[in-house]
Formats: sequence, C-alpha cells, structure tokens
Amino acid sequence: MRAWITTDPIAAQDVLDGVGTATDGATVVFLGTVREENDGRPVSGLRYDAYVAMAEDVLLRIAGEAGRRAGTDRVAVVHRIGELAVGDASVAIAVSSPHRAEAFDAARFVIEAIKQRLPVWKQEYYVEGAPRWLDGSTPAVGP
Amino acid sequence: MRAWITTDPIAAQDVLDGVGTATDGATVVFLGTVREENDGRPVSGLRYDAYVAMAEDVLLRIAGEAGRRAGTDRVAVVHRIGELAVGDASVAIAVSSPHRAEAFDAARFVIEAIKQRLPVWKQEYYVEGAPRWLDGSTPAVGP
Amino acid sequence: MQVHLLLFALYRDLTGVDELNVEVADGATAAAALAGLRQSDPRFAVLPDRPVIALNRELAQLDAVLRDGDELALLPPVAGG
Amino acid sequence: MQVHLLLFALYRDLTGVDELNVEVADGATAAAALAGLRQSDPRFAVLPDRPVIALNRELAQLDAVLRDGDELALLPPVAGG
Repeated sequence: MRAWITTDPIAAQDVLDGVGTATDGATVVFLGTVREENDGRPVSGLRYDAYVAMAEDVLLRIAGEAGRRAGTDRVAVVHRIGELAVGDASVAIAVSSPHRAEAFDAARFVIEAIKQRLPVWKQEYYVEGAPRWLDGSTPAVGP
Repeated sequence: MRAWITTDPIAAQDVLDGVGTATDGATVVFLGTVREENDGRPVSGLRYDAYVAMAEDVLLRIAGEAGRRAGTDRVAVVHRIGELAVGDASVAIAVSSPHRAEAFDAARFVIEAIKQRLPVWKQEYYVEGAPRWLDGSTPAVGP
Repeated sequence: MQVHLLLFALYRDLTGVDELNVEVADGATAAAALAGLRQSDPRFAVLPDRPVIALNRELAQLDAVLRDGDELALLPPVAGG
Repeated sequence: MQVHLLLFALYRDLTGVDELNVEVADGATAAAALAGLRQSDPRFAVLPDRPVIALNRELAQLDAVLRDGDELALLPPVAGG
C-alpha cells in the first residue's frame, strides 16, 4: 500500500512500480488529467491546494479500504498538488489483484473516495476571467 | 484507435502512447498478467496461439465498439502471443475519455470482449505435468 | 475448386495439421466440406462435428457456401486475455 | 489555552488568513471557539456558520471539545481528483 501527495509531475509508472506480483492476473491504472475546458469554458490550468498532512493520512486510509474490498494490498495512489497545466495528471492510481473484477472495482473506489473526502481543493484558471474554486463535496463526519 | 498483436514484451506505456488528449479528463489502463498458479496448480508459463490476421481485425473492431460506447476514439489495445513467463503482460488496454465512468466502462468492455471473441488460445504449462489448452468461450456468430 | 483450411491450438494438436488445401465440390457448404474431410482423412475424425468456423477471417455459419480460394478456419473455443 | 487554526482554499481567500493561534476558554467546543472568533475578528464573519472541521487531522463534529495545542482546520467542500 503506497499513498502520497506531491508537487512533482506524476505518471502511470509511478504507481505501477507499487503493484503487481506473481499472484496477480490483473492490474488497473487510473489517471485523472487536466482538461482544456470545463462546462464549455476554456481552461488554462489548475491549482490544487491541500491539507497535506491530513490528505496523506486520508489517501492511505482510502487505499487500505480499497485493498480490503478487493482482497489485495497492491494499491498505490498519488495526488499531485500545486500548479498544473492542461494535460497534466493530477491523480494516478494502480491496483493489482488476482482477478480483474476486483482490480477495476478497487481503482474506481479510490477515485470516487478521493472526490468525496480527500482534503484537497481545485481552483480553475480560465483563458478569460477570474479563477474559481470548484464546487466540492462535503465529507461525512464519522460518529 | 490502435489495435495490434505482437510477440514482443508489452507494457502500459505501449498503449498509453495511443491515448490522452486535452479533451480527456480520465485514462484507464488494464494489464492482464500471467499468474504463478491457476486453480491451485503452479504454473511455469503460458503459450498463446492466434489466428493473427483475423485477431487483428477483431481487436480493432472491439476497440471501435468500446470507443463508440464511451464516445471516444482514444482506445489502444495490444495482445501478446507466443511464449510468456509468469509476471509477463499478455494484454494491455488503454482508454481515455472526457469523463471517468466511460473510460472505466470501455476498458472493461475491451477485456471482456477479448475473452469472448478474440481468436486467441492459451496453453498453460505447469511446474509438474503436461501442458493444457485452457477452456474457452464460443464466440457468437452474427446473423 | 479448392479452399485453404487453417487449424489452431487444440485442433492443430489433435489433428497434427496446421493448414491444408482441400478440394471441395462446387457449391459445397462448409459443413459438407468438413464432413467429406472427416470421412476421407482419419486425422480429422477427432474434431467436433460442428466446430466454430471463420470464412475469410469472419465468423460464419456452417451452412455458408464456399467459393474457390476461400480461407476456412476451424476455431476451438477462444481463450485470449 | 490555545489552538492552532488552519484555513484552506476558498476559506483562506475569503479571510486572508492561512493559520492563526487562537486563545480559547478551557473546555470550549469547536463551535464555541469559532463563534467567538467570528465575533472578535471581522475577517471570519464571512465564513459559513457551521463549516466542516478537522481536529488534529481527523474530521470532527462541531461539538467536539478542544484541548490545548489542538490543530483545528476549517475545510471547504473538498474537490480532489
């Protein structure tokens, strides 16, 4: 299980290095990348802010939950923060497991959980007009 | 859309090179790899046979169908044939699209379709005992 | 007329044949050609009666009519991935 | 006693504050500390009444009781990925 936050560029290989054993028949990788437009508005870039110390804890917890669901400890996830350009990857996830259904499910679980509860915030910069913090999700507080 | 059969080793980067544009927010990669055991029997390697000319046509058709489902033409898929060792990738798939649900669905569609109808056959070699052609799927013939 | 027969994987192992030019009657179906082959050549007797076939690289029905020069492939259940 | 307040993203932009040591009464809840802050410092008046908070890097309820040295973070709705 590997989970980290970085300001450096990220790529699929960074998370692939963390997964895949001789017991695994399936590896799924997800990359989230910055799009050139959002809701029809041309985007020039993104800036991610994060509560880094908490985000690393939460990311590792999400990876652990995904692994338990899929019966694997081969989960790696990285979230990039800071300034990103169009085309840059903001998140990379890799999961490997004996069978493919579990690997797909776990990778999907990680990206959905990141969007729901990772303490990271996204500010969009536009070709024209002022930047804007994007609407987000309110994470559920435990009992 | 890229689809090919090869006897060379394959890696995620081979299919990632075929996808990802500035309109895409999501890329999903699937790698199928040779496991060290199957149904509890230690496996020493695999040999894939293929009807290569037809398999390349079918693979391209599968990629096209996946792309139409997901609204993307950024689909790349390669199937390796010949002799493979434990840990080697036999298939690599990449799909990118504006949104993640479509990218996940299309990547999953490609691997399921490969198993159902790609004219490729898998012979398993065991640490002990004779090799065996694995049970397969009977592809549905069109009308 | 002649068709070009291709065998793969298990079918190749069972028959010891990977490809073969086969003489067939004008207007013969794939089923008829395979039945004739099974009768005239004992190596093919071990194959299933109604295998999946591809005609010129497309899956086809066994009642498809053959043409001179066709490529007729016998496909065991597939197992890629 | 003192708690260490952290603000992020929109809340940081709205207040112009990224971190601040805040004096709070012994036994105060997070809600009470924030209400006091909103009253005493006009920069915090723009924040929502009941923001999501994290106490020492864990999500917490607003009625959580603060302890000396706690790290209290105000979290706008999150938008990672």
